Amino acid sequence: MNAAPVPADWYLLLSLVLFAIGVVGVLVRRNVIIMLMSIELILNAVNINLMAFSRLWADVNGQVFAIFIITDAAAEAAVGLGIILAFFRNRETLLSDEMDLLKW
Amino acid sequence: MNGPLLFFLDHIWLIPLFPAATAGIMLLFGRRLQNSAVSALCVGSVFVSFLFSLGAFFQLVAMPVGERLATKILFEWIPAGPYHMLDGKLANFVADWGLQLDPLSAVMILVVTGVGFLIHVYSIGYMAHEGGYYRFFGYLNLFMFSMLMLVLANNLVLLFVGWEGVGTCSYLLIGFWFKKKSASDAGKKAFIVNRVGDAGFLLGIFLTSALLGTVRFVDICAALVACHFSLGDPRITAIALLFFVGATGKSAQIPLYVWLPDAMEGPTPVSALIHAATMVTAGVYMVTRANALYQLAPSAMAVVAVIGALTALFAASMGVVQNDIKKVLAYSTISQLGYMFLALGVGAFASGIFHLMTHAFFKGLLFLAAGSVIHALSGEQDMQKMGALSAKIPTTFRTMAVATLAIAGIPPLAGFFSKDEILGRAFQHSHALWFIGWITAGMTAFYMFRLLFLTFYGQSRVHHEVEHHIHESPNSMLIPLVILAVLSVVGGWIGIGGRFEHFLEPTMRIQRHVVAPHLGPPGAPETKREEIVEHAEETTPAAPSEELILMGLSVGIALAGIGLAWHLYLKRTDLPGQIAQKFHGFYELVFHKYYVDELYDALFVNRAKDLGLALGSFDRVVVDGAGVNGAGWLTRFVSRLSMWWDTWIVDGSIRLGSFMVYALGFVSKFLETGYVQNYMLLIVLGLIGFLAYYFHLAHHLLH
Amino acid sequence: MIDKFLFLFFAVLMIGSAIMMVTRRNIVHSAVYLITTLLATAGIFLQLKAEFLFVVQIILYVGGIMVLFIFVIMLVNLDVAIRMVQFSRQGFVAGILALVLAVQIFLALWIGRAGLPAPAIHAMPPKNTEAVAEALFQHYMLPFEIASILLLVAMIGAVVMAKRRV
Amino acid sequence: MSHLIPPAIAPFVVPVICGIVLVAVFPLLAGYIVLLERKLMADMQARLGPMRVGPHGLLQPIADAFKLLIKEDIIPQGADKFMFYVAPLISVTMALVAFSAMPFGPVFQIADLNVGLLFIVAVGSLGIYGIVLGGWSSNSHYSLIGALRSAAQLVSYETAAGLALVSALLLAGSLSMKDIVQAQADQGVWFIFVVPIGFFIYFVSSIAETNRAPFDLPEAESELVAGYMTEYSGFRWALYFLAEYANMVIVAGIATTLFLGGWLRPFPGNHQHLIGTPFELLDALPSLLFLGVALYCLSLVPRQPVQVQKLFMAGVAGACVLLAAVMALTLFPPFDAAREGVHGAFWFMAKVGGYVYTFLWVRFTFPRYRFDQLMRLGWRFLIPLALVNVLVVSASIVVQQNWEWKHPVVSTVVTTAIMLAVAFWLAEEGAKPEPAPQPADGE
Repeated sequence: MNAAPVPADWYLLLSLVLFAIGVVGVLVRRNVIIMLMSIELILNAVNINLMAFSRLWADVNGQVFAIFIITDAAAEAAVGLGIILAFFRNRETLLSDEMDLLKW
Repeated sequence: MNGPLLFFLDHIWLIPLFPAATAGIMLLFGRRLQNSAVSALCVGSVFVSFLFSLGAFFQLVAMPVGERLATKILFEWIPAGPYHMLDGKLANFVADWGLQLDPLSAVMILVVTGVGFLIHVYSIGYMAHEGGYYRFFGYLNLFMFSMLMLVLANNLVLLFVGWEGVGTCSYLLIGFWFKKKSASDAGKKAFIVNRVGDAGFLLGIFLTSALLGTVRFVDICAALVACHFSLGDPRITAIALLFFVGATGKSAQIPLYVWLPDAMEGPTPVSALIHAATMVTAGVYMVTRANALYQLAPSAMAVVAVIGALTALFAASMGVVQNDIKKVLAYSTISQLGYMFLALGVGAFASGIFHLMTHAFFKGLLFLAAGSVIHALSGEQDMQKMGALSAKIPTTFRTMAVATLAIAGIPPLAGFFSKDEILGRAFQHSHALWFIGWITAGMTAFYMFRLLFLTFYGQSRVHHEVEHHIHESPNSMLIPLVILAVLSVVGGWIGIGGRFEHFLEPTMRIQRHVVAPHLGPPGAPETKREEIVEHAEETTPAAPSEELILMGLSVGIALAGIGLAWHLYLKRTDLPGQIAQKFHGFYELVFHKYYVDELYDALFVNRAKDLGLALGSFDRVVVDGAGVNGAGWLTRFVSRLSMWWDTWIVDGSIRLGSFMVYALGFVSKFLETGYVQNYMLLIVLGLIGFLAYYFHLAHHLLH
Repeated sequence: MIDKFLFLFFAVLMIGSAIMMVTRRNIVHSAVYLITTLLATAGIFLQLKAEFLFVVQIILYVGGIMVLFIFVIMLVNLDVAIRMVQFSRQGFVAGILALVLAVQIFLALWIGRAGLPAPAIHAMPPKNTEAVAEALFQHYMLPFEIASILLLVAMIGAVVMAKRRV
Repeated sequence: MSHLIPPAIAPFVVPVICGIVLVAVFPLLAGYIVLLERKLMADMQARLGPMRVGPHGLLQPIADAFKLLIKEDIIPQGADKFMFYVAPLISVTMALVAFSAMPFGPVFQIADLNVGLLFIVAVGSLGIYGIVLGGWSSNSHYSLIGALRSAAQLVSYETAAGLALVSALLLAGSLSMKDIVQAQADQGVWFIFVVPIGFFIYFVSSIAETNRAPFDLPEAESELVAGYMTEYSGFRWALYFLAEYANMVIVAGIATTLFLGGWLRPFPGNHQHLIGTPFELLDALPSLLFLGVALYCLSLVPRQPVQVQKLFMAGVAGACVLLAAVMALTLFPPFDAAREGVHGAFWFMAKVGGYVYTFLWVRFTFPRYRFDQLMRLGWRFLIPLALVNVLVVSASIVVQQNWEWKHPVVSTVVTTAIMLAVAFWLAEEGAKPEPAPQPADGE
């Protein structure tokens, strides 16, 4: 059923859109957890690219890298959520612009 | 020679290893071990290495006389690379961690491990109630290790390692009861005095490697053979003398003997093992080991002989008046060592070693017995407070009597043979030396029997509370006494007919070839020269009549000394006091050991202190006063000057700079919001900029 | 044809739920939309004949990471957060900039479009899982180990940070 | 009969049929599992259990379903409506989707993915969202706590279960359910006999994963009224129930496929002739079984009070006879083309039934755990044990493959012994009181 395969740039466009949405989410939302989720979105965009090309050249390396990226996402999520928990416990807030201990 | 049958010879390196291992265990975590475990481990290890030594000895004996030399080089230790010798030739200095077993070291390891083992057994009983049991045995095994390294080393550097090791152990063990001021002082004294000797020894080693380009004994002999030194070559003499300085330090010869009497502060087994049987004889061993050099330096040998003889007499005279039982034994040790050096000096190396061995037996026995006496009297050392113990502690008494007879040189006990041999050789060399030795023999007999009588005969002068719990020592202390007693009876017999000498022959034979060329006329054919050598080597055998006369004389004077002691200390016990009154000055002089310690204090110690004080005052006055304070004043002045400059010019400019920075920061801080998202925004901005630049590039590339 | 259809289905689902996720007030809702997005991504992977990655995506992302998220969301009470303003002050600028970035990347794609290879002529090796395993455990052994170390470190860090101060 | 089907849709026939059958029949099946559970509980507690609706309460499930359908569907105040609606659907959907890779016999399988096992595990793990979201959305503390508990519980025990599965996968060398069963057929041994410890681990953690007693903390009526289902009523509640039983069947199916040899008959020999090795007689077992049931039902017929029930009982007997006939016929030509499928399905179902039966049995037997005990059991005992198990098994495999160690029995015994030692040691360790609460503990 490989008769009319999907053109490559569709995938690229898809991942671009996803990436853009992720960036918007990271930049715009105040809620830290949602920022983290948007970062996950960005990572997924990357994954889609990798997978698309791995399919294009029938080469599994892309998938391997996708696996690494997922691992990375897992680590990032764990640590980030840990930080968020600790922070929430101390400051009773989740809003990024109330995290201003570094502020002048 | 590495046949499968020569297991022990291939594994001589194990002999020092066992004590080393147990020492490590003890010193690392002996604290946690039971006393039983400690004694089992330590004594066991020493026993095992004794067995190995026996095995090695017999395998060595089994080999043909010519090649009785087993060398085991474990690894190259200091490959120092090539350097120029005195004569400008290139030499390659190599000190390897190598062991060598020849008849000489075979005898030594037998003595060390054997006597050492017995004394270990003895210490089990003796130290049973002491604190720091594991510490004591740890040091003891460390000492065994070092001593074995010393006697097994195949080069001077490794020998020096053992040399320093035994020094350290003796320091540690003398100061074993380090809470006692006198003990720790004695330890320090021993250590420092030894330093003097060791300095000489070290210089000797340097000179050797500079002159002969090697430190291996075998190669030294080879080198001596190779480059024909004339007999009495000053450089060789220098080396020999330097070595002998080291020997005087370690073996307590004039002028460095002062530490040995104080060393009696240590536990008695230590005195027996280190300061009687083994360590102090290291000097003798070393000189014998280096006899190739000495035979090329007759003057050095003369020095050795004279020093030895004087020491013998001198120490003996001091021993006569001591009241502390161990002190007496200590001085007697010194004088016996003097004997050995006398032997070495007159070229009777074998006899020296022989006496070393027998002396190890009976002197070790004496110390152990004395220890047993002290043990019985619960720590009393003063002979004035003893007496009439022969019934109370019979075994101790018998064994000690045997030892005393042996050291007094009564045939057929061990002492007789060795001492007589030495005297005989001395007589052939020079009558004066013989006379000194002879007198000394008498004095030896006298003070030893004085000790015996004061301790065991007469009426008891023991304190009352001590009186009623005098007790014979436990078996673990008595059995070694008995064994040693047997040894000091039969130990001398192996010397009959010069068998012992022949056994040591190879060690001495090496330098036949060394000495040979200078004895024979240069052009003489080999065979002829050999026989000349034989001739030279052959100590012109004294007529049997003369030998008999000498024997008679020495036995006679010994008996005389015994008789005198009997007369003075059993018959007319008032006499000694009167004599002391009559020759009061002389008595005082001798009793205070000729004020040598005071002399040294006055000469060296106080001078050193004065020097220190002088330097201190110089420091205070010149350096602090003129230098530091003056500089301080100057600095203060200059600083006052520079302060103005600082406040106005430097600080001014800095304030200006900081103000500018502040101004800039005030502007730029609005960029640094501390909000994560603003930073992310900036990142995105940067990304955009980068992409824009990339498009710019792409545009260029397209056109 | 069916490929294209599947792709479009998943793509639309993905983008739609992604937008929803970014715009929801309620964190739980956006979490759920994110889950949908991830599932759609998994679908795309499947459509790309990468079964293994498909499953890994579901197990790890949806079954693991997102559970973690939801867990944390439920630990921190959120009814306060819902009432607040959801978008930061820089929102407008940020949106514009993100748009610019997107456009730039799109331009880059547009320029490089010619260089893209023809849509998949090569057939994927049939045994996808085995192939991935080969690559992962032979060629990428060291990165794999390093990733495991990373995970360990992250785990410890998370535990330490999330632990209540006692 | 295959020539009737046009080749274009040929590959889709069996999957579609299976799918329809599953979705249609499974709720009924679940209902009957409930009935079985109640009957068993009654039996073990010396009661009769449901007897009224139908003979021996055989129609009880249908009555229950009807009741639940017509019950009012309450939505608590302040609940998140959307989530509240969706959550049960998520649960039950994921549960049913997971069936799509489950091989009921060599033929009846919707899709044989080459990552089938992973797929099932993954989709099964999605069911948790139904629980968590449902518990959260119903805006009640009981529900929320129950949801968090079950989330923590599932996350913890999935690890152990997955590792336990790995130990069997190492032996099978494939992720496709069919290949796994095939591997057991080729090696001629069910993997439970090779990695019993792995089976044990999977058994325990599968109980925990399906929130069954003694690990039913999320719905512990003594602490939280009914856990995440507290606020649910009527049909949504039924959906949760359905999901739970579906999950039971799924884990049973996984266990059957991986450890109990899937659809393989005990002593799977060659099926060419009926009377070969004596074990071939086992082929006759199914039909005899059904006949026995039929006879029992017939013997019960006269004792039924009402005419209808008599008829119904007779009908049941007839159905059993029919089944027996099918089973028997498929042994002989010309129908033995279908033997593989039918008998495979029978054996698979039989094993699943046995597994589920053990579940119920355990539920009636053991008291409920405390939550920290549960967590400790998971993290301190099962996961380490499973890790060591994987190591040991793979080591033994390596030994057998690389050093031609040709004694599988010996190596099995050795590995099992080692694992038992480890297990006891771990149990000792776990018995010690623990210092701090688990980080995964959500309360």
